[in-house]
Amino acid sequence: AQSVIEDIQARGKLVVGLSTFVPWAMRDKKGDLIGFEVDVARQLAEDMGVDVEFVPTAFDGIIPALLAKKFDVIITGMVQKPQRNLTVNFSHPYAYLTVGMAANKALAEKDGLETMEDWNSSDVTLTIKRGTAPGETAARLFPKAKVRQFDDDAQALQDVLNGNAHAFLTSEPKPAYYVIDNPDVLYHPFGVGPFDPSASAFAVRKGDPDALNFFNNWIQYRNLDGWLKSAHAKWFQNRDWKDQVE
Amino acid sequence: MVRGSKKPRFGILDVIVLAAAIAAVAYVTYRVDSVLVYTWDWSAIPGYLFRYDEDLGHWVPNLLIKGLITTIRISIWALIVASIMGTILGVMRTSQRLLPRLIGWAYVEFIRNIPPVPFLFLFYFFISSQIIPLLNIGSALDQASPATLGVVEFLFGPANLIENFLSGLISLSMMSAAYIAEIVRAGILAVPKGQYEAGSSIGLSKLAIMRYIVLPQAIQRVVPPIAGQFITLIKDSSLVALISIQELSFLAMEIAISEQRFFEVWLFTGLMYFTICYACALAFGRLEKRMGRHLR
Amino acid sequence: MTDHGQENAQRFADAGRPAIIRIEAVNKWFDDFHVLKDIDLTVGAGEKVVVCGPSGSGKSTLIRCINRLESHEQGLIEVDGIELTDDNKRISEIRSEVGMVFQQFNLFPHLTVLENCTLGPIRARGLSKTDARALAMEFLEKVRIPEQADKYPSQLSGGQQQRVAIARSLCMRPKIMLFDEPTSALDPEMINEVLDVMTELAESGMTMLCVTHEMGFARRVADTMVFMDHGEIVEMASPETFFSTPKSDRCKDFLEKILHH
Amino acid sequence: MTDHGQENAQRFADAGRPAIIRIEAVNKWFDDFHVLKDIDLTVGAGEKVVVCGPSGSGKSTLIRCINRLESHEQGLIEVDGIELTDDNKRISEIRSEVGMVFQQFNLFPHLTVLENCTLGPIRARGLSKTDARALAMEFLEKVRIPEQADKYPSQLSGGQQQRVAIARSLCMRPKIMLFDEPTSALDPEMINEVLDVMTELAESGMTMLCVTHEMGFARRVADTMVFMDHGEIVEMASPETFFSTPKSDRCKDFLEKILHH
Amino acid sequence: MSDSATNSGHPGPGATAPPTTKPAQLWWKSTWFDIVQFVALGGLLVWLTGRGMAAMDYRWQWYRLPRAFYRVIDGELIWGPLIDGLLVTLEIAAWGMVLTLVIGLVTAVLRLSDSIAGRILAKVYLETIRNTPLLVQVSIFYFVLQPILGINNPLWTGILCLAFFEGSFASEIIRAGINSVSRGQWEASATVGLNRLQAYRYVVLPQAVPLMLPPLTGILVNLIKHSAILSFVAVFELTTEARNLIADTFLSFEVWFVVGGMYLVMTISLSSLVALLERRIRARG
Ligand SMILES: Nc1ncnc2c1ncn2[C@@H]1O[C@H](COP(=O)(O)OP(=O)(O)OP(=O)(O)O)[C@@H](O)[C@H]1O
Ligand SMILES: Nc1ncnc2c1ncn2[C@@H]1O[C@H](COP(=O)(O)OP(=O)(O)OP(=O)(O)O)[C@@H](O)[C@H]1O
Ligand SMILES: [Mg+2]
Ligand SMILES: [Mg+2]
Repeated sequence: AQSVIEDIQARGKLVVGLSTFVPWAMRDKKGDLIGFEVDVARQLAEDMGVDVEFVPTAFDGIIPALLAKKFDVIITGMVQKPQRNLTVNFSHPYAYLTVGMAANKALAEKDGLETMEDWNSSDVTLTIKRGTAPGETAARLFPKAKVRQFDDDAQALQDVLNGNAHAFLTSEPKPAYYVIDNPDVLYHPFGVGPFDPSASAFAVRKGDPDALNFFNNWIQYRNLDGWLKSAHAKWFQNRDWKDQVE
Repeated sequence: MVRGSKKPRFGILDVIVLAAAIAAVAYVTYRVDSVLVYTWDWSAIPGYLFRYDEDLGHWVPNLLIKGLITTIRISIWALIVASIMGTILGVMRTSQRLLPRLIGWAYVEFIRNIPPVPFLFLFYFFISSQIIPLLNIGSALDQASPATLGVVEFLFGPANLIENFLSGLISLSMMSAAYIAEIVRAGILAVPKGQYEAGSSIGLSKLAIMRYIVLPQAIQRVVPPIAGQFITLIKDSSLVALISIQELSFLAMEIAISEQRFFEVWLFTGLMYFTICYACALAFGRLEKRMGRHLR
Repeated sequence: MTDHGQENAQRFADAGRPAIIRIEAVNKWFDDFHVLKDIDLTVGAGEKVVVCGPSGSGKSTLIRCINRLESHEQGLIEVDGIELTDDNKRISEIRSEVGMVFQQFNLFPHLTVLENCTLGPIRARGLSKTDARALAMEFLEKVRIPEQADKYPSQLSGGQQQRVAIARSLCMRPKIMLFDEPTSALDPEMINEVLDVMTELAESGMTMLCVTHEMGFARRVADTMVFMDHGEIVEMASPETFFSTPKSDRCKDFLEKILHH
Repeated sequence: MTDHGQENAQRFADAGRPAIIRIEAVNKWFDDFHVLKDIDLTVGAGEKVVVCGPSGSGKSTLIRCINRLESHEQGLIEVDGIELTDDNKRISEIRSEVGMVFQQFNLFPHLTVLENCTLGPIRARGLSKTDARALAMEFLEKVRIPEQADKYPSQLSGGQQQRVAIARSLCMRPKIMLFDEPTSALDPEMINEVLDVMTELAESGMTMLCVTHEMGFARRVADTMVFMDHGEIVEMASPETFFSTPKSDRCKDFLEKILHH
Repeated sequence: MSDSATNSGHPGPGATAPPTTKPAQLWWKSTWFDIVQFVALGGLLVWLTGRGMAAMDYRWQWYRLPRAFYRVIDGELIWGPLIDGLLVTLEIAAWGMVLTLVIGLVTAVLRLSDSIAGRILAKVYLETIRNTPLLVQVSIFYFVLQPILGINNPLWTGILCLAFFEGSFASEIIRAGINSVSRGQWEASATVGLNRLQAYRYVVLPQAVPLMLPPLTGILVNLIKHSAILSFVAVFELTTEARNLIADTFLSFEVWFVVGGMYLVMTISLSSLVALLERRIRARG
């Protein structure tokens, strides 16, 4: 079969599926898409010599759409996992995540949660964003705790702020930012972490080795020349982009 | 004593109801301040309605308004398509023959009993993704003149998502049509048998009886439930976000996530939905009154 | 019941009228319920027949068979020489020959009086709007309510509504008019205004088949009285004989009940 | 209209009966529509009053005011010495003194005939089931349908249904019975069976106030005829005077229309 | 029903069996031919869908699904997430229906009452609920009202929210049911001395309830369908479990189809159950 790489070139357009995930992909005040991933996809298209088209899609619809050939590739901070890899192919990683944790001060004090062992209890409730790496982390570090999955970090955070849950886990650097934003309510428990480095990769359909080879090598190429690193730094090392959004 | 025989008046029940309502409101306000850990900040919302475009030099609609327009656009289309489908199905369900009744019945039961998400997936990925590409809309639009393209975009939204739009539109219509079919069926059945008989005794054909006698009366009866269905349709149109259509609630969600202003965006979006839905309800209420002028 | 067939033919030969409705050995069932049993009845052009009988005896069913709102399963019904069968074309031919007035008026509530009257002529007869209007106004005058033409049925009294229903039927220029208890849904003071219109119509020579319990009207207008019970025609006679010397006990009984108060 | 008041008191002193219903200068409006205008009427214990008049004249409204299904806005209504006001307790006292039979029967379709009759006695009167049954059977016999006790209303003919409605009212042992056109929804052959029951009831000495257009019945049974038009009592007289020499033109007109056919 | 008077004891001369001369039905007008056509049409649709599946050249991995239902570890049966979710969904439906009926009944009675405040309150409630998306209501219930009211249980917040939503529709059904009992029934109740409560209890509701049952079934079906939206606030019902499963395995199609089927089984068995109940109630009257 013809590779999607040829389709892209014949069409002159790279179609990228993504869903909103701060700061990977989000909307600025003009309503345009910005973020790390958006930069990556733009650069990728430029290097291929084609235009790029973003198709923001609700997370639940994103995999079926890829499988039904509605997109060429998904670039949305998707973490490689073996179970997922059985369904789609992943490229080499283009970014790494670590998981951090922010907890509700009052609740932790009330329940006397101090050590890691204290947190591994069925009385503890943790929140995460559905389909992200922290899920695994929570399951590995605190197998006894209850985990609530939300569609988005903002909800997961609010649940903790409201005192419904003890702590939430998400990829760094967000936990740090949230603690800075809500110093009276939140804190970093037991001063460890970040945990569990994991890797984000492009997702493509199975059965297309050419595409996989192309994306892998593009990532390696842009890794070696340092472009990926600096793009990553722009979005993750500081929050200068904040006033583009708020 | 007898129901409905008296005008509303102020009684003991009012005192109880009022006291309960006031107490509830007071309690909630008190607790909002003391319990809810949230700093409200509405300042960003207006910018997402309209923004000043420096390049163009005038105000342009931003995401929320764009989303609203998409929502209204797809709702209106879906209502039109669903009404046509629903009317046909509703008439089929009152047919004398078994086959149309069976088809109508199976359709209605299937749609009403299956949750929307699996239906949308089934339809979009397996059925419409076969049929719609056959129409070759994509290539037709590539060659279209800018003027045609403008009209098409006004009617159906961005050209690159037109296939999605059509699929979303059809699935929404199909779901709504099942409910409309039931409404239409009830409306038709509510027209007394004597009307058919009177129609045929002045020599009208079956079709003419439907067209000039039964449907005009049935429509009058179905306006209120159809209004309810339309409102449901507007609200349920958020489903099509699953197939990449940028409607109101999807964009609101994106803003909420990007802005980290979860409640403000949602409350405001709720208000937007309320406004269009309620306006719609009022408009239909007017229509109903106008149509009902002469009927008892 | 072929007695009646002969009696009928007899009566009929006397009057020297050509038959316009011929009903011969008609049977009809609702599922297992035998609602019309071997009905024989011939109506001559211009004849006035009044049908009476207890509730459920099949009177309505009989006249509904005549313009094929119901279909019969056995026997023959011929209207103006056309036999009633399943053939759709013939049915609409028949329907345009036969007008029908119902107990519940069955006016179209969403149309004005005038529109009620012109709908048939325009849509079934293909008349122009102007012609249909002129026709309708003519008949509305005949039933004495031309001034109500632009009102809706709900704005009229029961008696007025029934008169509109009569005008609506007449607009189709039928040769035969069927009435199914046209006054029994009316307030007592309105009965006469409708009966008056019907009497006039009878005098104008229209063939009429009328189910009613208004015995005063029957006496005045009928050429023939028909008494039905349990799906059969039990008695058929001129009004004089019918009211003075009913033959069967069932008929006597019925007349007693109905004339007593 | 206070003429009637005097006339009334007069007529009444003659008969020497104690008043059981007193209606004085009653006015009632539906929104802006003046439906009862200065009504004066006194009914003695055991008296039979028949009310007639054109449709919409306020007959139903008047008798519905007497058991307070409608409330009047001006004037006085006293039933068995109890004045009708908004006081709920009194209303239920009144209701248990006054039985009412409706044009549309209003039987409870989900209950058998017997249950229809025992519901009130059991739930409102607190009778035991056995007593209520015995009572109900007694009155069902009186209206001559004891054998239908276990059927549902939908299985009965109209005449039978109306007789059940009468029995149901009687089971509350009322002092006064109100009838609102009890026969006008019936097939003609069934009218008499209901009128017969009502006649018997009248003969047993029950106070009755009856809206009806059955003039034969009125002639036989009524002590007093009342003619209403446009919310007023236009004429009040004994049946003899009323039918032979009606005073007002409106009443003459009405009688003509209604007696003609 | 009506044949007692007319059909009995009066055979009459023509009362033979129904006529044998009835024309035989044409085969293409017969019931079974309609059914055959119907089945053929259904088959066509299934085939079309199947073709769509094939055309996508997606590798179906149904064999990965059983684990979502159950696993056997050391001889012990452990229910998988989809079964857990199913149970929670059923729990939500059961409690939700009870609350929906209560809220619906109270609202309906308030709207039918003479009380001005009652009517206004009911109206405001109805309009607010009906004109905003359920999603918005769920978020407000969960993030705003839950902490305020101090309900520390997402499941119950979800149930409450759903009940308020469906209750608004139920109230209209109940109101319509009560209104469809003719005014004459109220008046007759009054004349046999029943008070308002007794009239409701013995006369009006027994007639109104059978009328309300079919549309109320629709509400219950919707309750089950709409409970899916609680996945938005992390209630562990069927859809949440399904979405989590999909997020882990990306088996979107397989999981959605199976879950869709599970909902279908739930809703259809429910409708049939109520239809049965309805028939029994009807049979009594
Ligand atoms: N569509 C139908 N299906 C089954 N039975 C019917 C149908 N229409 C009428 N019947 C029955 O046929 C019998 C005759 O009905 P029909 O209406 O002809 O009587 P009728 O003499 O007109 O009585 P009425 O004076 O009450 O109008 C009745 O017992 C009735 O219940
Ligand atoms: N609930 C109501 N609200 C407004 N108007 C009413 C109401 N009930 C009756 N009316 C009006 O009051 C007038 C008198 O009604 P009522 O029913 O007392 O007349 P009636 O003499 O009993 O007439 P009929 O012989 O038709 O029963 C009518 O014009 C009617 O339209
Ligand atoms: Mg009849
Ligand atoms: Mg009246």
